[in-house]
Amino acid sequence: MDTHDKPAGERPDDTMPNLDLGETERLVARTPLGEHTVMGGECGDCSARMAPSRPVCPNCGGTNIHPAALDSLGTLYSFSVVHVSATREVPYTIGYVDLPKNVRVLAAIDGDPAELRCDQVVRLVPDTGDGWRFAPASVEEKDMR
Amino acid sequence: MDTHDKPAGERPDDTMPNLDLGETERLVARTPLGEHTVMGGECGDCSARMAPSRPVCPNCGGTNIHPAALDSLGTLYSFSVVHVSATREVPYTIGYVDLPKNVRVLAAIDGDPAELRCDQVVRLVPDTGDGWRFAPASVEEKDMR
Amino acid sequence: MSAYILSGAMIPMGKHTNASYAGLAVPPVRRAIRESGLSRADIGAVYCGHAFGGMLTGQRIVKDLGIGGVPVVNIDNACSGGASAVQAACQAVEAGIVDVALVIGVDKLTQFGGGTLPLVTEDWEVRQGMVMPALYAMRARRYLHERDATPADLAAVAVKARRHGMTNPFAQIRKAATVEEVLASRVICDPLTLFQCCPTGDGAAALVVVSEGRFRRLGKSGLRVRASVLHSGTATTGFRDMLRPEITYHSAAEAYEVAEVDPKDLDLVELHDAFTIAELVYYEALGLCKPGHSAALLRSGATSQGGRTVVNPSGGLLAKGHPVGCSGVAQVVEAFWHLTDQAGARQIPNARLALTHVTGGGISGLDHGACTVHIFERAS
Amino acid sequence: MSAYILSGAMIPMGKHTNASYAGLAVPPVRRAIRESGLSRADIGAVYCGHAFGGMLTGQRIVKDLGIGGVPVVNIDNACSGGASAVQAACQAVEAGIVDVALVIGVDKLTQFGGGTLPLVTEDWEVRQGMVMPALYAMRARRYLHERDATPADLAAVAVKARRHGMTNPFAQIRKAATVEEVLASRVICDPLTLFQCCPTGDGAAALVVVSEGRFRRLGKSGLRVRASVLHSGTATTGFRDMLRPEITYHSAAEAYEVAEVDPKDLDLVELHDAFTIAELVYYEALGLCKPGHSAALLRSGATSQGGRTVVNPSGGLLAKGHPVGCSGVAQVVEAFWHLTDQAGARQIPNARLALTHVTGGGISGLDHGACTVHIFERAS
Ligand SMILES: [Zn+2]
Ligand SMILES: [Zn+2]
Repeated sequence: MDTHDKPAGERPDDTMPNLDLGETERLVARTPLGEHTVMGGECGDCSARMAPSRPVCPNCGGTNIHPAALDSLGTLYSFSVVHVSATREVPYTIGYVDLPKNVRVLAAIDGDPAELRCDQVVRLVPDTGDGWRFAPASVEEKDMR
Repeated sequence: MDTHDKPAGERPDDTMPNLDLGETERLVARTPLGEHTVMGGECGDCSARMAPSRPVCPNCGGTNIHPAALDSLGTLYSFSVVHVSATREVPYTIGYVDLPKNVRVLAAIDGDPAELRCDQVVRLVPDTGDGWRFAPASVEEKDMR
Repeated sequence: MSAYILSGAMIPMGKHTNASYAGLAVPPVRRAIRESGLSRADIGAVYCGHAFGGMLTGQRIVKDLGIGGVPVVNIDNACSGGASAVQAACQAVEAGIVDVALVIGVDKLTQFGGGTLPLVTEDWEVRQGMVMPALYAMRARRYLHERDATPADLAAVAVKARRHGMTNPFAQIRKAATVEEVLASRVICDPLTLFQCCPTGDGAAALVVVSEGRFRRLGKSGLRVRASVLHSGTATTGFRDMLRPEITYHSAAEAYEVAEVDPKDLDLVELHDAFTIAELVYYEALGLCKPGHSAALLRSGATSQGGRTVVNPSGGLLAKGHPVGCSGVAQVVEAFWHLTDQAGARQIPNARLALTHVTGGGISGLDHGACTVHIFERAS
Repeated sequence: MSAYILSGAMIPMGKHTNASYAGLAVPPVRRAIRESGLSRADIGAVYCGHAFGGMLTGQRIVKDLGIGGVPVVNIDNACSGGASAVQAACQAVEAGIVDVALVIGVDKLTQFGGGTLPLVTEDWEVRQGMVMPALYAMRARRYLHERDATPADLAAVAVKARRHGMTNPFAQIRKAATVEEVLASRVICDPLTLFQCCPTGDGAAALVVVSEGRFRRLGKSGLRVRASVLHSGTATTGFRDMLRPEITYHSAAEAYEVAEVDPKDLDLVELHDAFTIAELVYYEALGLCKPGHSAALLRSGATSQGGRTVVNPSGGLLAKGHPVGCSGVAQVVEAFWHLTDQAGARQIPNARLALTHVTGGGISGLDHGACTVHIFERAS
């Protein structure tokens, strides 16, 4: 019997919780050329991109989201060196990185904070742990953009 | 200048917080005859009694509350042996004890739980730590009531 | 003008350790919106009940669905959090403040890793060792002392709950037990045993509440909200009759008056059976029987599936589960399914009137901190 | 029919380690009721805003005053918790659901023993290291990047806040500082320094809100609620202009429209200056100046005591303090004192119109989780 033949009060399969904690998400992917890229999601219905991926598209409300390798080069929108934290060692630097096709990610930012600037080009650092790390891109990389 | 001549926006003294945590309250008193009694409060306006004492009378809303030595003999309204706790060693027994003049206190109850009964007479155990302890009263004490 | 329940959904209650609050609540919210026939853009306000979700629980849920820009109010009222959110939504809809409201009830108790729920250590009785099962255990002890009842009567509540839960695929516990098994399970707070206490789990439920005008235009079936009552407890420093919880008496009396409904006319009741003793005491407080007759009412079968007024057809908090802030909303979803003939194997035939009741929170000097009673009628 | 603020009170903000939530809130609740001329028995409902009070915060407070049996709703909306409680009370009074409502805002941050506030670890950005000062620090960095402004402009916000706070005996910080001292204080989140961040403390505030009919019969002076707006943020997975917080733009625009008030007509504003940068950004979002002109507005003195629209005469969150759930209610109390000529040395002469604004909660994808804007008018 198809589950949809059952009345609502007997269809738990329709509303199983999204198991969005626990497993470490796969945050970095490799392109066929071996380049590391941010791993996120893309909505099959409205083409909205997001990182990390999620079960429902905040743009259109759909669930037709597939994994998508995004980009490794982005722009540093803003950043701060954090000197107080109840949970981790300080100082550390975080910033918002804008990737092409309208994706913003919060990431750890490597490099001398005194040398960082808003709007500079940053590149994904491959060996991420449980988050993303970006660092200022080289001159050639900036030209690529 | 009397503080009440000041406008409301300059009178913080009127609304200082009640410092009701921190200090261990004095929970047991001694009568002139050397007997231990429950220490509580009595409202000077409506005569309501309470244990422990508190800054405002829940009966009439007044603040005219003075310390009052209540009683040492009471009736065990109900009780339970607690076998699960995230914070203390189990098992332990707690119960509601009704004191004369309409005061109910939650207290640790000593003695073999199998021998405890609702409505039995219980007596304050003098050596309390940070709460009250009661135990079944002797036959003579029951007669006194 | 009444408010109407247009749709409802919940997740199966249980230990969903790897789901966040949004992970728990997003699926039933999506389904409730889908089944309402409305869209995300129609939602005018969100009321989210919870006890342990932390900051901005409702926003964390609805932003994942792209719902934003509208008022989102997070309400915590201990076990009544979810039902208080229902009440706030009904009030806003009845007053014409909002036309379509989304209600969420959610909690994740597995975050605490077992044991009794964390109570507020500022409370004097909590510092003296009070835990929720002990409060109910003292009620149970007094009940056995005053009434013509035995521990087997208490256990019979759990037996019924589990029997009902067996037919509910959303229930956390779907395994039957005998009176003997209930009494033989390990002691939690004497005289209450493990099977007499609701299990620890996670849950989420959602409702779409709409105005009468909207309901009429849509022409769907649903529930008319006949009464939606919330009260807090009244404090005393003295004697309190634990078998007459004034907060539930007070709330129920007001609900029956507002709804102009007699308890006799109820087809089903989802009441707050967090512990077995609670169901018996609340039979009396809700007027399902006269004071003193609760054990007899249970024994008569009138509150079991097939009886005159089925109490907790879902399995109740004892079998369906009790993720604190979720429960008040999940009760309404269960009522919704029965009153719209969607309850399947456990359907109460021709159910027309339902009452839901949830109360809770251990604070010294009070029966409970909050109590909520709703009465619903089948509408189309 | 409008709602009216009949009375208000608060405790001096600070570190009150030995006070419970009830210990903090009972004194201002008593005073607000006393000054309203009404009695405990007149209170028809209680709305308690908080962020970290735990279960049944409102009940734990009012039961100590013997208030019970009425609906008590506990609302948490991060920094907007208190203001959300004000909004719920105003709605209920305006809709005729209740005639007299008590509003409480309370929080005790000293319970955490210092450091940044605990955020919800389910949130992706929090797991990546986000803390509230870092969010504002990124705003500040972007502000310095895009605008014709320097760190000294940021510091000038703190200088003004402290100067205002010196005249407010309810303020946690009553000590002046120069721009140099602000910039020399230790770095919290670069470019924000300690003096640019609100202090950690405890607080409580209370209001009595009544219907127009009740207000007229009593014949006292008070505040007419011209607008009471609550919104949640709208999520995006992409670009967001951190200098144009859509949630505050949206809420303010609606408040001005509802109140039919022009920002130019405001005599005072209590806005959410949890960090210096916030005040500058919110000048623009609240329409006190055109986008891009906030630093110039501050430099002009128009928002300082004696200026055209005094912003944060209380000292604001930076000097008065910011016990999260308390702040939205304490802002209204400050407005109440000015609009009823009870503000003493810091009185804004002939103040007639006031706006209060509070927003907050760090969730990825949102400006903030909740934002509340109120507009009040002197009434008698
Ligand atoms: Zn989409
Ligand atoms: Zn009194």
